[in-house]
Amino acid sequence: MTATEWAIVVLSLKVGGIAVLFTLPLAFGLAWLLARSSFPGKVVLDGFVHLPLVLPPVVTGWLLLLLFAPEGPVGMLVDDLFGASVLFRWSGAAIAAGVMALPLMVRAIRLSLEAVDKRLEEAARTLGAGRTRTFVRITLPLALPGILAGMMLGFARALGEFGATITFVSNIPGETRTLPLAIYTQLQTPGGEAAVIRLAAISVGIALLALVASEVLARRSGRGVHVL
Amino acid sequence: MTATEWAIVVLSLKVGGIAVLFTLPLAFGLAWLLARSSFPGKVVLDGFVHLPLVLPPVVTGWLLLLLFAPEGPVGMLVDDLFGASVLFRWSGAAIAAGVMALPLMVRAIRLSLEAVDKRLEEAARTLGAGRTRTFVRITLPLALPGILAGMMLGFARALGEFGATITFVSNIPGETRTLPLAIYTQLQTPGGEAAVIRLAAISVGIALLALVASEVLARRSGRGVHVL
Amino acid sequence: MSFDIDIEVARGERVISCAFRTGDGITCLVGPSGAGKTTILSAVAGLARPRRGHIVVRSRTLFAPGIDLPPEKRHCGYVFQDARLFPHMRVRENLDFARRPRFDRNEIAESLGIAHLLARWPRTLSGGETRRVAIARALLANSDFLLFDEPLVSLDPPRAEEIAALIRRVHEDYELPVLYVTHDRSEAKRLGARLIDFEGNEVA
Amino acid sequence: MSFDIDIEVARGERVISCAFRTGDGITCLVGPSGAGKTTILSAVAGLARPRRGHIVVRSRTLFAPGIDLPPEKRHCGYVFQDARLFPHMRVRENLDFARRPRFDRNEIAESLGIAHLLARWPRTLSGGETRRVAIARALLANSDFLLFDEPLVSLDPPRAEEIAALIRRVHEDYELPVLYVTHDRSEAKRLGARLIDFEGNEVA
Amino acid sequence: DPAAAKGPLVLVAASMTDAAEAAADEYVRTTRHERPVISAAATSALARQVASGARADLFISADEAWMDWLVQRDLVHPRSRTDIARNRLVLVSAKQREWIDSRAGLLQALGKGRLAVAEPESVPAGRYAHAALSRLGAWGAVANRLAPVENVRAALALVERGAAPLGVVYQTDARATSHVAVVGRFAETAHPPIVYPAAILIASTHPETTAFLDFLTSNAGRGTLAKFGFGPAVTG
Ligand SMILES: Nc1ncnc2c1ncn2[C@@H]1O[C@H](COP(=O)(O)OP(=O)(O)OP(=O)(O)O)[C@@H](O)[C@H]1O
Ligand SMILES: Nc1ncnc2c1ncn2[C@@H]1O[C@H](COP(=O)(O)OP(=O)(O)OP(=O)(O)O)[C@@H](O)[C@H]1O
Ligand code: MOO
Ligand SMILES: [Mg+2]
Ligand SMILES: [Mg+2]
Repeated sequence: MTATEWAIVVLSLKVGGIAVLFTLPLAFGLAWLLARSSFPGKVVLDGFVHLPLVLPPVVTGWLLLLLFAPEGPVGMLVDDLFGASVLFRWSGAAIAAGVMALPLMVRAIRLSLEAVDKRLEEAARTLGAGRTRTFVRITLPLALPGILAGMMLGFARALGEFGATITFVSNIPGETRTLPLAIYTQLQTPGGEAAVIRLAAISVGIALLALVASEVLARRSGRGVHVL
Repeated sequence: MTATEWAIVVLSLKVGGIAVLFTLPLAFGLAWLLARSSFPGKVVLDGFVHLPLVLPPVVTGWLLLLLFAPEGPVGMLVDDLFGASVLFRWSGAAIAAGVMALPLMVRAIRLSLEAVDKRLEEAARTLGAGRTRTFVRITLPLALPGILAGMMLGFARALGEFGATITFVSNIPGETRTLPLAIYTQLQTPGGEAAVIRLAAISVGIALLALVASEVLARRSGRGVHVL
Repeated sequence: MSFDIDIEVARGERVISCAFRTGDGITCLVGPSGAGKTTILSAVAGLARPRRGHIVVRSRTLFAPGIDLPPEKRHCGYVFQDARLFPHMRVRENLDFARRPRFDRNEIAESLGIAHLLARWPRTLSGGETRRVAIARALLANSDFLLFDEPLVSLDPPRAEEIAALIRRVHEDYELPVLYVTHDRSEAKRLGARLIDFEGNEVA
Repeated sequence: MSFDIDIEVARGERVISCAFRTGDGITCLVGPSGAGKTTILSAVAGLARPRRGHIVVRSRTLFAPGIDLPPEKRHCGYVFQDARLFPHMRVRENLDFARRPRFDRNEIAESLGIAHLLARWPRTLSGGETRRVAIARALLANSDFLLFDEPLVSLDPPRAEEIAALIRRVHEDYELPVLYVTHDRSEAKRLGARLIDFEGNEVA
Repeated sequence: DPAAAKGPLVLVAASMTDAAEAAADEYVRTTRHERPVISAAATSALARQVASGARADLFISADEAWMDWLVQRDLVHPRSRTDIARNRLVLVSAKQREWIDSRAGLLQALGKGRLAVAEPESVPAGRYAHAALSRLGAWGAVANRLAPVENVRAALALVERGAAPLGVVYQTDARATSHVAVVGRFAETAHPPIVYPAAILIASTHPETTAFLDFLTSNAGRGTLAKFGFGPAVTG
C-alpha cells in the first residue's frame, strides 16, 4: 500500500468506526421502541428508519445537505453548539455512513430483541434487579448476537457508502475521501481498473477482519441460548 | 401519478419483487450454511456474501458487467441457456438488486435460524418427521420472523438500488429505469427537484406498504415464541 | 399473619380468583392442574397484575387499590415452575445475580449438591440439577418471603427430602413466610405445611 | 425381551454408561439426579450418539457398530423431560404432527383432560397442561416403543393416577415396550413397573 | 428485444439528459421515425457498458477521453465520430455578486469557503474546471479548498444550499435553475474545448441510428440543443 492508500484506509476506518459507534445507541433505542412498545405512528417511525435504505443514496445525501447546510435546520443548531459545520468534514462523512447504516442495525437488533425470552427478564426482576439492571444484565447480553450482527452490517455498509457521502460532504482527499470515493475516482478514469481492484481488495480485507472479529465476539458470548 | 411514473412504479415493483423472490432461496441456503454447518473457508464464504455491502455499488455493478458481458463467464452461460443477454434488460436490473439485497437477507435469516431451538427439531424427528419435514414444519416457520425481516430489508434495498443498476444495465426507460434511476435522471435535469420529491415520496410509500404487509404477516405467524 | 391475599387475575378468557390468609407456618396452595396456582404466585411476585384485590405479606402491602409495587421492590425469592436460569451466565453467575445474598453462595451450593456445577452453563445441566440451581438462586436472594412452584419435581427422594428440610430450616431460622405449590402430599407433610385451597379452606 | 441396551455416552467430560435388558413389563430406570437417565433415553431415541455399544428394542437393532438409525426411523413415542411443544402450532396441530396416529386424537385428548385446550397456543398452558399435551402427542405417534421422562410431574394425584393407568393400558393393549423415568416410587408401583438401575440390577 | 421495437438505443452523458430527450422528441416530430431510447448515466459507466459488449447504437460522451478509449478498442465507428455540441464553464453563486473575471476576484468571492466542482481527477466537468482554474492562475490557491462531487448537479446543489459560496458548473446547468446566479464565465480557450463527441457503435444494428445522429448535427438538431444552452460544435 502506498502512503496515500494507507491514509485512505485509516480515514475509512475512522469514519466507519465512529459511524457505527455513534449510531449504535440510536439504533438500539429505535429497535427497542419498535420491538417492545406499541404507540400510534409506530409504522411511520418504522418507515422513517427504512428511508435511507429505500431512497437512492444520492437523495439521502441531498436531504442531509438540506438539513446540515449553514442555513439548514440542523446546520444552524450544530453551528450554535459547536461553532463549526460538518460539511466537507470527516464528521459529515461519518454522519452519512451512520445514516445509511441505521436501518440495517435497527433491523438486526430488533430481531434479536424480539427473540429475548421475557420470562428471563421477569426472573431478574424478582431477584431484585430494577429495569436498568435487568436491561444491562439480561436483555442486552441476550440480544448480543443481533447487536453484533447489526454492528457488522452497519460497518460493512459504512465501508461501502458512496453516494450519500460524496453528495453530502464531497470528495476531499484526507478529509472525506474514504475508500469508496477513492475507488469511484479511479473507476471514472479510463484505465483506472487496476487501482480499483487494489482498493476494492483492501475494502474487502478490512471487512473480512471485522467479520472475523464479530464472529469471535459472538462465539465468546453466545454460549447458552436455550432455557429449560 | 403520470402514466410514465406509473410505468416506473410497476417496473420497480417487478424488479424488486423478482429480485427478492429469486434471491430468497439462495439467501436462505447461505444463511443455513453459515448458521448450521462449519467447514473450511466458512469465513471466506461469509465475507463473499458481504461483498456487495462493502464495495461501493458502482464497483459491484462493474463486476456484474464483467461477469455478464457477452464474452464474460456468466454472460456466455446465460447466452447458451437462454439465447439472450441480461444487459440493458430488466432482468439485469433484478440481478443487480438481488445481489445488493443478498447480504441483508442472509444476515436476517441467519440470525433467526441461529435462534431456532434445536430441541424442537429433535422432538419432530422422534415424531417420525424426516429432515425435510422437520425443516418445513419446524425450522422454517420458527425462522419466519427473520425470513420476513430479510425479505423486507431486501425489498427496500432493491427499491433503493441505484449505483450497481445504472453501471450494470444502464438507465433505459421502460426497461431498467427503476425509481432510483428515474430520480437520478430528474436530479440531472435542471429544475427537476419537484419530480425528485414526488418520486422519492412514491418510493417511500411503496416501502411503507411493504413494511405494513410484512408486519402483518409476522404478527399472524409469530404467535408463540416461548417453550416451557 | 404471613400472607393476606384476595385477588382476581385474568388469564385469557378465564378469571382466576383466590382469597386466603395464612398463619406462621409454610402454606401449600393446592388445586388441580390448571387451577391457577402459578398465576397466583406470579401475582404475588408482581409479574401478573390482578384486576382487583389486595396482596399483603407480613403486613407489607404489595398490591392494593393505588398500590402496585414493581417486582424488584417486593423482595421475594421465587422458584419458578420453569426454572428460568439465565442461559448466558454460568451457574456461578446465576447464583450471584441477586445482590446482598443472605447466605454464603458456596455453602448453599454445597447443601444443594451443586457445588461441582458452578462453572457450568445452564444448558448442560440435567433436569434435577437445573431445579436445584433455581432453588439456590432464589434462596440466595435476601428476600422477605419465598414462593416455590413445585421446586422438587425431578429430584430423587433422598435429595428431595434434604432440600425440603433445608427449606423448612430457612423458613424457621429467618421467619420467612413461604407459599408453596406441590401436588406431593408427602412433600407437604415433610415441610410441616398447612394445605389450603383457593378459598383458604384447609385441605385434609 | 423388550430393551437390550449396552452403551456408553459422552456428556461433557463425563461418560455415562449403562447396560440392561428388560422383560415384558414396563421398566423404570432409576438413578439420582444427574445420573444420566435423560441421556440414556436420548440415545435410545437417536438424539445422542453413543461412543460404543448397542441398542436393540424388541429384537430390532437401532444402534450397533455400523448401524445408527435416524430418530425418525426408530419409531418411538418420547415424552421429554422438558415438554418441547411446538410453540408455533396450536395444541391441535401439535397433536396432529405425527402421521398415522394410533388413536383418535379427540379420544386421547378427552382421556388426558385437554380436549378444551385444542385451540390454544402452547405458551398459554399451565405446567401440568403442557405435560399432558406432551404425553398425548407421544401416545398419538404410531410408535414401536415408548420413552417417558418424568411425565407426571406437575400433575395432581388423581390426574396422575388416571394417566398412569392409561399408560399401563396402552402398554398392555399394544404390547409396547416402555422405558420410564421417575423418582416417584408410588407412580412406578401404579404402573406395575420393574425398577432397574444403570447396571440392570433390580432396585427394591 | 424492446430496443429494436423502438428507436435506436442512445447512451447519453448525464449532463446532456434533458437536451437529448428534447432532441429525440423533435426528431420524432420531424422525421416520423421511431423515438430513440435515451439512457443517461455518467460517461464512464456508459463507456464501460459499451466496452463490455452491450448492444447499443449511439454513444454521446461528455468528453473526448472516453470516446478515444472506445475508438482504441474498436468499439465505435471512427468515421461516424462527430462533435454534436459544445458547452462552457461558468462560476455560480447563491446570490448575485460582482462579476468575477480574475484570480483575485475569485479568491475574494470564495473567502474562507470551498469551491464546488465536479471531481477534477475523473469527472469530465471537473477536468475542464481544473484546466480553466489553472489558466486563471488560481489552481494552486484553490486546489486544497475544493468540494469535489460526483457530477455538476451535485456541485450546483452545494452552491444552492449555501454550503459552498461558489461553484464551477456547465452553463447548461446554471441557466436552468433560478436558485443560483452566474457570476463569471471562463474563456473557451481557457480549457480544452468542451465537446460532446457522438459515434455509432460497431455493435449497432438499428437502421435508424445514422438518421438520428444526422438529425443531431442538422440545423434543427442544433437548434434544439441550443435551447438548453449548448453551443454548436466547431467543425474542422
Ligand atoms: N393466555 C392465556 N389464555 C388462556 N388461558 C390461559 C392463558 N394463560 C393461562 N391460561 C390458563 O389459566 C389457567 C391457570 O394457569 P396456571 O399456570 O396458573 O395453572 P396452575 O394451577 O399453575 O396449573 P399447573 O399445576 O398445571 O401448573 C390454566 O388453565 C391455563 O390454561
Ligand atoms: N454438555 C455437558 N457438559 C458437561 N456435563 C453435561 C453436559 N450435558 C450433560 N451433562 C451432565 O450429564 C449428566 C447426565 O445428565 P442427564 O440429563 O442424563 O441426567 P438425569 O439422570 O436425567 O438427571 P435428572 O434426574 O436431574 O434429570 C448430568 O450430570 C449433566 O450435568
Ligand atoms: O455527463 Mo457526465 O459524464 O456525468 O460529466
Ligand atoms: Mg403451574
Ligand atoms: Mg433428566
